[in-house]
Amino acid sequence: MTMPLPADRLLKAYRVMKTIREFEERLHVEIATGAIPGFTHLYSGQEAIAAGICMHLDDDDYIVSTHRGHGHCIAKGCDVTGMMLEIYGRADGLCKGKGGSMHIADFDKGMLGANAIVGGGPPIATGAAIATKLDGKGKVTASFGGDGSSNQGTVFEAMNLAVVLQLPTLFVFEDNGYGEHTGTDYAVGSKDIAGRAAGFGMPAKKVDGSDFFAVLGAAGELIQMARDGGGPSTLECTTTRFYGHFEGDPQRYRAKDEVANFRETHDCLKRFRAQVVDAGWLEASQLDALDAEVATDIDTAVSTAQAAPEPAVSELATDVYITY
Amino acid sequence: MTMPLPADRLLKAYRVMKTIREFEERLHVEIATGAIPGFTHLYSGQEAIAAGICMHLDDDDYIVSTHRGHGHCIAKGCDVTGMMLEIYGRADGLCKGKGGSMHIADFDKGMLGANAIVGGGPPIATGAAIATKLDGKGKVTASFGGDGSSNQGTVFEAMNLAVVLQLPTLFVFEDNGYGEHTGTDYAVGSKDIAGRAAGFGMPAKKVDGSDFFAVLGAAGELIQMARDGGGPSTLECTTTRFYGHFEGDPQRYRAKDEVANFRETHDCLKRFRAQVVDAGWLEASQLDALDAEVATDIDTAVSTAQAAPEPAVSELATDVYITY
Amino acid sequence: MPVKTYRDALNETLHAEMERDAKIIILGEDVAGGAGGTGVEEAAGGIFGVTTGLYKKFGKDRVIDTPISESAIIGAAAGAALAGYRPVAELMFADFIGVSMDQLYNQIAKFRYMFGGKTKTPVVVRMPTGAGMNMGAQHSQTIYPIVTSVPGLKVVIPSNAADAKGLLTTAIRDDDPVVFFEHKALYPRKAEVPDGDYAIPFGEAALVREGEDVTVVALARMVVFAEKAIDKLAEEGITCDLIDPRTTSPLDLDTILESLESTGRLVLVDESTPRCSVASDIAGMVASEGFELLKAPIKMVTAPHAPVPFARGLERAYVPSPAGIEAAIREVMAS
Amino acid sequence: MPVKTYRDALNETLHAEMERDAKIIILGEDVAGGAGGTGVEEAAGGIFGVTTGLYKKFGKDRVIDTPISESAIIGAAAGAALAGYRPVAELMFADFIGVSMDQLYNQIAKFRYMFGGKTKTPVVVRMPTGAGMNMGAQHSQTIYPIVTSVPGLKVVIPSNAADAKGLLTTAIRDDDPVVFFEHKALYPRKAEVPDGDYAIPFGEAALVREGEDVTVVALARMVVFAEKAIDKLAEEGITCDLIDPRTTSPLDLDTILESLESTGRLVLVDESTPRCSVASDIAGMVASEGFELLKAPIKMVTAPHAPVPFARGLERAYVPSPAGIEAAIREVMAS
Ligand SMILES: Cc1ncc(C[n+]2csc(CCOP(=O)(O)OP(=O)(O)O)c2C)c(N)n1
Ligand SMILES: Cc1ncc(C[n+]2csc(CCOP(=O)(O)OP(=O)(O)O)c2C)c(N)n1
Ligand SMILES: [Mg+2]
Ligand SMILES: [Mg+2]
Repeated sequence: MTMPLPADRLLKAYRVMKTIREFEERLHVEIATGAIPGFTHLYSGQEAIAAGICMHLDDDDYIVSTHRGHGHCIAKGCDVTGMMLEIYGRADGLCKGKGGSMHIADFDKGMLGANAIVGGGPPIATGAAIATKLDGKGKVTASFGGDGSSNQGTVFEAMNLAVVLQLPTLFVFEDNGYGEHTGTDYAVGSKDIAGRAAGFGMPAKKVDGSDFFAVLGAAGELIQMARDGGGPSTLECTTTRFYGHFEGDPQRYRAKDEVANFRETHDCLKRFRAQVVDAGWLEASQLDALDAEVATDIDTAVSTAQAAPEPAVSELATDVYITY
Repeated sequence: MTMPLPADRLLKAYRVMKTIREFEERLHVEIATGAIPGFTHLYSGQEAIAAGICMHLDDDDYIVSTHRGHGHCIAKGCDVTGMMLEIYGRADGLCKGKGGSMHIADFDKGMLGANAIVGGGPPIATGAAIATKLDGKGKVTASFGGDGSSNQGTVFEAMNLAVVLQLPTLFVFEDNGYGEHTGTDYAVGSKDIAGRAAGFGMPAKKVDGSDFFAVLGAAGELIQMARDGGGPSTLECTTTRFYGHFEGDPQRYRAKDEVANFRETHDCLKRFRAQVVDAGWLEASQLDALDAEVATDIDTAVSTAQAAPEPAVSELATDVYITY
Repeated sequence: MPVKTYRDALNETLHAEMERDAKIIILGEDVAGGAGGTGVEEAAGGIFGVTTGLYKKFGKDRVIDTPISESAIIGAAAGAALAGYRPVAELMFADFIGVSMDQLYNQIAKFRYMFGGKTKTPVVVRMPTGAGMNMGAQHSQTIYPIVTSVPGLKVVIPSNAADAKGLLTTAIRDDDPVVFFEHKALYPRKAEVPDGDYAIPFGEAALVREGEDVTVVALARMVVFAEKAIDKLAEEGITCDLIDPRTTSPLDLDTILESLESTGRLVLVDESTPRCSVASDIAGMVASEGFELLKAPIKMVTAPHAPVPFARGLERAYVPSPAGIEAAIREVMAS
Repeated sequence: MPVKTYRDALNETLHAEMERDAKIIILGEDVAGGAGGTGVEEAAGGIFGVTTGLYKKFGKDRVIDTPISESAIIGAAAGAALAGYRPVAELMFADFIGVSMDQLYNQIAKFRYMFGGKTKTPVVVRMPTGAGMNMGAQHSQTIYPIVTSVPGLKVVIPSNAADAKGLLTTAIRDDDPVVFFEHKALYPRKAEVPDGDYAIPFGEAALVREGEDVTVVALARMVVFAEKAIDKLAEEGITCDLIDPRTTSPLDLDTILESLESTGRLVLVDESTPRCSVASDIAGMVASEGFELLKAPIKMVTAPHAPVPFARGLERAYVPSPAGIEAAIREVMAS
């Protein structure tokens, strides 16, 4: 197999995935201390999906995300310290501490917002795609959602509208096996999310979401099609989450060893490392070096966030409107 | 071809279709006089669909209907005088004059209501189906909707839920070519409504809605499947409406001769008459006799409605609650 | 000044603003006349004709017919706004917020705040509202209290053609999300409409009548009914201030309080149902911020706590009437 | 009397009522613990545990896990009710009315009226509500004013475990649709709960404290905060009536007016945002029906006109506090 990406891009991809992993693993620890407000949904285990798709996007392309949005933010280029500050509810967070984990947005990076409403994002994605289609610069919008979101009516409406208007949109469904506690096979009548796309008139692909290169390849074709005016498409990525639905979830609905096994068999980072090293595309040492850098980045983010001040109470009713 | 129904049932079917036709043609005339409040959506042209499906249902089976619901009501057994009274906004109407054309219901007949919200009915149909499934008597619920409704998120949610819970529900889509002014082929991304069912995991059939026997046959199989515990299904019926979206609609979005042609080529009543007479299943004279009876029924309904009193103003705030 | 209908005033405003700003796009059901038919192009301009001519002038990229998918319509407006456009979306009837409410109240309304002020959301959602045409319980509602309760939204309810133009102009140019209610019964009503660029600031009530005895506050079609009642009472020498807030969010409470300084008596007329209504909202604020000004109990004239009935006589009885307003004014005068 | 948490009181009520009436069914997301997983059956009883044990006792036909499809959930409840059942549906968070609003306000609320009184609609929709857990702008809202404004719906907001049992019992047995709000911050709070059959009629407020000087009206969690403020002031000899309406529709205005007859001073505490809120709703009714009783301006203590912020300090400042209520009481005493 020839190198799917030049070395620097491979390193970039690894860095993104590793950063997401470290970010989430560290949150898992910090949340347990009670230092972080609210409830948080971790992306560990799904890194290859955000990374494989966002490798094809630049700052002028858009994404909309979900309650489990940290990975999408990082892959789209959000600053991890700004994110961490937001998750801690700090004044200098990406959203000034008013949004939190489920509402991180960064418009300079084309990140139009995580969303705490399941199915809230896809309609918004169609609007961003209407905008970029009018702009005519070949920009696309990727709409991230979970298996559970594939049962929300708003999502179907968005998929149909995207086809009707031939919008440059990629509807991504990350099937991690559960919507909260409920199994995908129970909640998705057809047991096949990608299969729904045909009913709206768009092509779809289904890939193993723990295989970065599989995601990269499928996303690349579909995104290029959108850029070329070929309209919307759907990408289903099977995956798993290494933690509970939210931090604190006892996960009694999951078999004891389910996660342990997945960490063995479906860890996208292990898999990527093996692939690139075995193929001789990168040296293990290069990856080790990145691991160290990423660890420092996350340390910095956390220590910065811990030390940072909360927003002033005077901010309580600001930014509700521009003028009122 | 052997007789698909005994003669009395054939006569019943004709009577239903003819009653719907006469009811609507007469409304078309009366509405022009300004005697009828609000705006009314006529079912003329689609009669074979309501009739072909409801021939399989009895009073303990349920239907939910739409803004274009007169045909469904009549096919399900609602009294035409009670309906006419309601459409005129009279005190003795099926809903005491409080509902009107878009909100006719008759619970004794298993008619759970027309609905002025596109996509409002299908979720309600799933609930009725949950109930009959729990009752365990093999009763089914038919959910009527139009091509336009097939783009409403609530409808997809209902279809998926029906599959997840294996509910005895038939989702009927009457594709009359338009959702208000907008063409089906424009608004339905896949240009194929029946094709959507697969994405939710249910079987579907597509028939010519102007052919009573085609509808009867397809509906019969799908309804029997539901009665037998085989779960939900979708039936798409292609059809046309002989009048505007609502009475008063100038229909500039339709080619001049479109309706004239359809009245020639797709009139389910002409077609039924030819089929049953040519096959020797019924005598033309039997149908003529029914035509006369139906005409009288509609005359009675209209004259009764015209003479009837409006609800008393004292009824304004009654029946909001049972106790308050 | 030229005399125009409320409908035409809205239509000419959409034309003028779209001319001025290429970032403005229109989307909704049948707004381009219904795509995909066998008949003429742009067969209509929305079912009430407010978007007439836009499709022919600005084309299908800027005037977008949508499927019957209200969540997608409002959501698309939200996303287009985040991506730099100025969408003007149409809900065919205000009653349909039920199938699009999340995008309105959880998304559009909250973006700016949730995202720490890092974005603007210049969305206008137009929605015909109100009873009076026997359209029944699901096509006749005045749900502006629900929208007024939502922080982040601005809410506009014009009562005449001139305000329709002036307020829609402001709504389209505003960088915050605006829910713009158009009363169905007002579409054919005519009034003098200023030519050229005409923008009315939000949060500035109109003093429609001036008087001494009672302060009457009314919105949309109720302004027309209140005028009737007030003009009739004027013949008997009972005179009223008639205040049309025009926007309920922001609300111009000051003008109401100023009027109360001279009258001390307040009648609130609101076509919506009584509970948690704009009438009770204003009454509550006055009872808290203008209590000393009140000489008599506040009187609210609203629809009953019931859905909108279909039958002609019932619907007529449902909607507040000039006679009901007159009686209310006499009552506060007497107390 | 046994002491139980608000959560347990609700849970035992669901158990008891389902035992009593086989027509009662439960539906919602994860209410049966999450179907289709690889782990244990009934892993949980909804994410707040309120439906715990129901699935094991009553089985999957009566305790139904649904996909994430709120319109279908509420619509299914509506249809099941029309077909003779008594569904108790759960919205995981009240904020999600946005994706199910039509079934609630255009369908369930209007069936009986639209259909001329020919049906009943015995649906209960339970929905956790309120701020206090830093869940952010889309998971912390108190949207009961929106629902209270809808004719045809009954609205219940219990403030303690005993009322939670008594009011849920009534809600389930009521033949009209009931929206039942459960304040998330109250789930773990304990109180004495009567054993056995215990039903509290709707429209009867509870007099939580008795006093002379000020009438304080509060709902849900605000009752707890108001008690704190009132008990503190009592040490200074300032005493208040504390009224918990418990249901906002129907609303027991009489008890409030009676209290005002002795106090003449009114403080309304409402966690929701101020515009078209239950606070302004009650204030408006009092200003119109109890005006003569008032000796001072009505004071409303509500959240600001803003979405719910995430950061701890901001959210704390957002929600009305005992200190804020105390200050309000002092203010109406002074004026
Ligand atoms: C409209 C709506 N319904 C329910 C919820 C509660 N909720 C939050 S995440 C979630 C599960 C989503 O499942 P999925 O789409 O598979 O995403 P995942 O959590 O697996 O990443 C649910 C039910 C919500 N936030 N919004
Ligand atoms: C939620 C909602 N959106 C829009 C409308 C306005 N409307 C009423 S009927 C209709 C067209 C429905 O088309 P279709 O489903 O094909 O039914 P048909 O009228 O053709 O019978 C529209 C857009 C509505 N009543 N409800
Ligand atoms: Mg999932
Ligand atoms: Mg149609």
